[in-house]
Amino acid sequence: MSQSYNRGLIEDFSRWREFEAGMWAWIFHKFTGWVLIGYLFTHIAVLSTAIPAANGATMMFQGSETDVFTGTIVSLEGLLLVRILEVGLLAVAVFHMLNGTRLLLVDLGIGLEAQDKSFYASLILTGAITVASVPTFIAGAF
Amino acid sequence: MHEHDVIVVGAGGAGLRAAIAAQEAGADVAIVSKLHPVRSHTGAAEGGINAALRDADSWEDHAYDTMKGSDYLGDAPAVEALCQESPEEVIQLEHWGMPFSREEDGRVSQRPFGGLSFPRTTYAGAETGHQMLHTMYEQVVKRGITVYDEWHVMELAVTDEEDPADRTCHGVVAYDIQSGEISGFRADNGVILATGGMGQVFDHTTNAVANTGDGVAMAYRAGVPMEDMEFIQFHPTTLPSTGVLISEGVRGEGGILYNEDGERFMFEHGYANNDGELASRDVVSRAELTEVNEGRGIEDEYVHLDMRHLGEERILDRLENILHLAEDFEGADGLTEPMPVKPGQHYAMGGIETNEFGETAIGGLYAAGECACASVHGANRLGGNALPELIVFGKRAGRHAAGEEMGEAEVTTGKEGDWEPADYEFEVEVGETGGQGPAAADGGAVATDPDGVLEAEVERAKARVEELLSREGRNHAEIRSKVQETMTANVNVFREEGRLEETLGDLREAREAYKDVAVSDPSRTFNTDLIHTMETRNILDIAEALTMGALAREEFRGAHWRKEHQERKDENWLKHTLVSWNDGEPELWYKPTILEGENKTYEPKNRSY
Amino acid sequence: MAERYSSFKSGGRMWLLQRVTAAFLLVVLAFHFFLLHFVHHADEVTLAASSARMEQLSYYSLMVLFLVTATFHGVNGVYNALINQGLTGTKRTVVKWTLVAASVVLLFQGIRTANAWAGGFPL
Amino acid sequence: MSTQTPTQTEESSETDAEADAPSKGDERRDEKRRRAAEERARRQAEEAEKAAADEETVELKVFRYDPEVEGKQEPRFDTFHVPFTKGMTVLDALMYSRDTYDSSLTFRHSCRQAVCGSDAMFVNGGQKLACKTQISELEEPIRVEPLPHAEVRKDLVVDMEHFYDQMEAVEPYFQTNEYPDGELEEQRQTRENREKIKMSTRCIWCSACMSSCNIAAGDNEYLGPAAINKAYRFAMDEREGEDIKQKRLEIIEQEHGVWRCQTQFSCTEVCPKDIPLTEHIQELKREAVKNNLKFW
Ligand SMILES: Cc1cc2nc3c(=O)[nH]c(=O)nc-3n(C[C@H](O)[C@H](O)[C@H](O)COP(=O)(O)OP(=O)(O)OC[C@H]3O[C@@H](n4cnc5c(N)ncnc54)[C@H](O)[C@@H]3O)c2cc1C
Ligand code: HEM
Ligand code: SF4
Ligand code: F3S
Ligand code: FES
Repeated sequence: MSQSYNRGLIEDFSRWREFEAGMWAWIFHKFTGWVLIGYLFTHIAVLSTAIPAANGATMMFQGSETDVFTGTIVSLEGLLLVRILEVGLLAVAVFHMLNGTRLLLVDLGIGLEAQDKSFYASLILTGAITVASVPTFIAGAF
Repeated sequence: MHEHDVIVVGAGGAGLRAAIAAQEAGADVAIVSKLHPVRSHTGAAEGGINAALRDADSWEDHAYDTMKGSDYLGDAPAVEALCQESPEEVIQLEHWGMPFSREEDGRVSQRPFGGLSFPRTTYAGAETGHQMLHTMYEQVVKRGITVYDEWHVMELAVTDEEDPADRTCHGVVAYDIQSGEISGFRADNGVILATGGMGQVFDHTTNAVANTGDGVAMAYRAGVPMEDMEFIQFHPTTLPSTGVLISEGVRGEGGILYNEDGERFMFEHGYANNDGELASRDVVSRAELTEVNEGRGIEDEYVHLDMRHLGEERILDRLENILHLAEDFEGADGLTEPMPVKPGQHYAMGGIETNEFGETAIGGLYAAGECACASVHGANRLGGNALPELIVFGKRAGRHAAGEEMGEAEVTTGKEGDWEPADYEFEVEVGETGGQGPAAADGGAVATDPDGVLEAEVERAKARVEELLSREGRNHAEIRSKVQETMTANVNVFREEGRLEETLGDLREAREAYKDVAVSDPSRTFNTDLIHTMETRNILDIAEALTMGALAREEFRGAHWRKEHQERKDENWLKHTLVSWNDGEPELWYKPTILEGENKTYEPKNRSY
Repeated sequence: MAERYSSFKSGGRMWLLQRVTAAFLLVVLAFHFFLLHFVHHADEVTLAASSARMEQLSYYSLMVLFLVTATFHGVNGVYNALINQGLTGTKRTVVKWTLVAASVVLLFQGIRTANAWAGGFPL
Repeated sequence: MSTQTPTQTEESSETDAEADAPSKGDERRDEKRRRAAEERARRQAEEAEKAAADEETVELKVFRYDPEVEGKQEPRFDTFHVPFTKGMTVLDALMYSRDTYDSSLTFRHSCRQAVCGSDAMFVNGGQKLACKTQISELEEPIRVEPLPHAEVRKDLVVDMEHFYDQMEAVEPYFQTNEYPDGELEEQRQTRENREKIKMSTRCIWCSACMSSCNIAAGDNEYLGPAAINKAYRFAMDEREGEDIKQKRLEIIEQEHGVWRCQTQFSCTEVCPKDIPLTEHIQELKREAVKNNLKFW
């Protein structure tokens, strides 16, 4: 949202207040997409511990010797912060999937008149699914 | 300085068509317009284009209808040219891709319109003008025709011989609205004026803010007579706050007009016992204003047009756009409340006197479209006859200006043939002596040298702008609104001698006031204050000529109603009113109407439908 | 008509691929989440269990395909977003190849991991 | 547009550049400018007072900028109090402000009925046609600004050249290789086909859509919704024939054509003519893909 020159008092930034559904959907989709690709890199990095593990590398975990892979994962999963981040990731993924579906339909020319409603539906469903999954995600963290 | 073979001033339907025609005839043509072409007011036309396209129809019938509609003030050669050529022009538009409404068999649709003996109004939904304007602009883009948009033409470069018939036009002087630059545009072959309507002479109009009659006023001051200026069409159903047109379709579907007391006045007060709301435009307009004048108007201003009884379904089906218009421009919901309407200025039948090729009395100067008067509309224009006029006469002017051989004209221009002077004495002094005006040939000290006239005009224009920008004085807006008010109050659908004289007095005052007009915005960038100030001068000159014609024409013909003279007087008045500027001393004169057509003579009949 | 063929500009091809991969990911990502968070809980993951799954050819290929599509979809998405913001010229070329390089690294590392689990390519 | 460099400084006023030593005319003009400014301030103060007393006024905050007039080079907002009348539109209020308080207030307008497309502006944070926007539907104070993502010329006037260039880049004119034989014969078109292109032909070139689209703001070369819609208008017109359609698809498929669109829908939301722009763009994308797949 660059500006050809500074309009002084006019802050383009404040425009978000006037955004309509379609624009929010676009922003959220972008944001969630970036989070997901970012996560994919981290995810593979963490999973890579399986390579040394398969070669027999071990670490000390909760007093016993475990392979590095299982140790890393389980210790990460033991952190509350990680669990919360995971819930966030789920929310992000679910929104991206639902809105992605909405976009695929839009690409097929289906339900364009209801594009704002389908965006709200994506939001609400994301919320619902996330909340419903919290017990599963948090289970065993404490 | 720019140079082209043909310069077209204005980019509405007439201007675009003229430019395309001139280019096809081999000329290097440029369009100079104060608005970007697609902003022109042709885009506002809704109804359609009359053309005898079908086997059961004929151009002769169209010509007959038009002559009758004109109340026998149209010139037959021009009317017949219109009706003969409009079919091919409409098909040409179709071939250029114009999205007309279609019949089941894929042919273009036509619909009935007031005063037509055959449904020959070809249309594209309720946006015919928009589609026509855009289709033609597309062709201009395709052909790569040069367009100088947002250049306001200030004046014409016309030589200053004593007799207007000896004068010649060599170009125009224009002001670049974006940058403030003043530049000359030399036209080697001809200048075509296509500047459109003059609705801004009135304060309540369906016309655009840009419709200030610039071309008419410029040509007038350069020596071309203005023809039949007193004939102004008022539309009975326009929204009070903006003048936006509510189509006749509402009354056609059964909409009813009520006054403040809830009376259906068209019947209850006996204005039109047979047709009621569906009587012709002038009758309904006069009825509405009588109601208001007699104290039965709502807020002393308007009447109600009610369509609620038609039912939501029918309204949504056929009149949906009316709902939007009333909602967007008046804040009224046509489904739950009646819509306020009042008469508004709609169309100027008169204008720059031309022959059927668009030539004016001055060599090298042409006019086409609403600014011109060929004359095809006479005392009253039929709905759907303006758009074909744009394309038929736009094309003719374009080709003629490009040098194509087109034969001898039958309509005369200037004081040729049987003209007669008027013997009307105005009580108020009209015009403006002393050469204060901006046009070349209005008594200013500009040469008769054809090569030097453009440069000299550019210098004069620069001096004038400089003066307007640097001196102090009044704002033009006061003057403009005074003119508009007095015109609307007194030269409206009702015209009485005393009040017309009064108007001339008001205009005299306005002229005096205009002498110390000044522009307070000092900027050279997009100075609309300056543009409007120059336009106001044009409005003044037009308003005056219009009022002069209205005073002198002591009869009731077509749109021109006089309290003291309640009938059409064919013995005296089968003639056109002309006003010549004469270097600041306007002169009124007449020339006969031409009723002899190609195969027959149109005998004046009673105009009843 | 060879020309027609080549007229499928990359813009259109990428656009289509972005949608096709999205449709594929929709299913596989749902499956992935379901399997690793609901059927098996994330904190119960062990090397052995993962290996057991990976040793099946069908699961292995699905996961590799998952990785490939996700990488393409994600990286192409990022690239598109940048172009939409007016990324042009050299900068654009640099970004493009950086992204390609990152993708290659990601794919390489991901497949290595899968192979480690499966103990080599599962045949 | 957005990626262009500021031209503000280059456009020094002609009058300033004319002579080094101030001429009489310049002095007079300066004097006049000063006095005009005073007068303006006085009138506005008066009006503000009146407004406080009278409830039936609306408050307008209007963006002001003029590259060559002292005091306006730095963008600012001016406040105008306009007596409210029923049915008043934003354009009416602007015209009133101009004619009553400050004749240098500049904006484009002409038809006053939403067909000329001159007066798209940014009203209370949305792209609107001023003449089609009822005051009564807006929250006060009403903020009126020039269209975002376009270069401001003066006050509410923006540079439209870029928009026109994009419109004209899609060969926006009818083309066909065959006409019917008879001289007065029109080309046939089915009602369905005319219905299909109907909405797309309503565009009035106001550029509201272009201004609202984030992609167009970021990518100056993006054709933008209006131009793509124009291409749609012709590509879908059955009178043009298959080979021309082919050519049209190639135009909209270019690098900065349809693929840039991210279905933000803002264009569709703001279009004063209710043209389903996103739908048209999406249809063209599918047409293009289908068309290309045919030859695989
Ligand atoms: C609401 C409405 C509905 C109508 N409906 C119909 C209908 O259904 N059927 C029908 O036949 N007729 C209809 N008419 C009448 C018809 O539309 C007009 O008469 C016609 O469009 C005028 O076209 P034009 O080309 O002469 O002028 P315009 O389209 O008005 O164009 C004038 C051009 O001149 C330019 N210009 C003006 N002054 C200057 C200057 N000083 N310097 C440079 N350029 C200048 C302007 O920029 C513009 O481009 C309607 C009119 C209105 C107002
Ligand atoms: C699960 C099902 C998924 C669906 C249905 C989906 C759908 C989409 C669609 C349709 C787009 C294109 C938006 C556009 O161009 O207008 C997109 C963009 C994107 N997706 Fe996905 N996606 C999914 C999964 C993923 C995953 C797993 C990732 C991460 C690796 C991802 C990362 C991205 C990114 C980065 C973008 C670009 C966002 C931007 O415009 O900035 N997506 N997605
Ligand atoms: S598509 Fe709509 S918003 Fe865009 S320019 Fe045309 S009319 Fe204006
Ligand atoms: S706002 Fe822009 S992104 Fe597409 S849907 Fe409209 S063009
Ligand atoms: S003034 Fe013409 S669109 Fe608003």
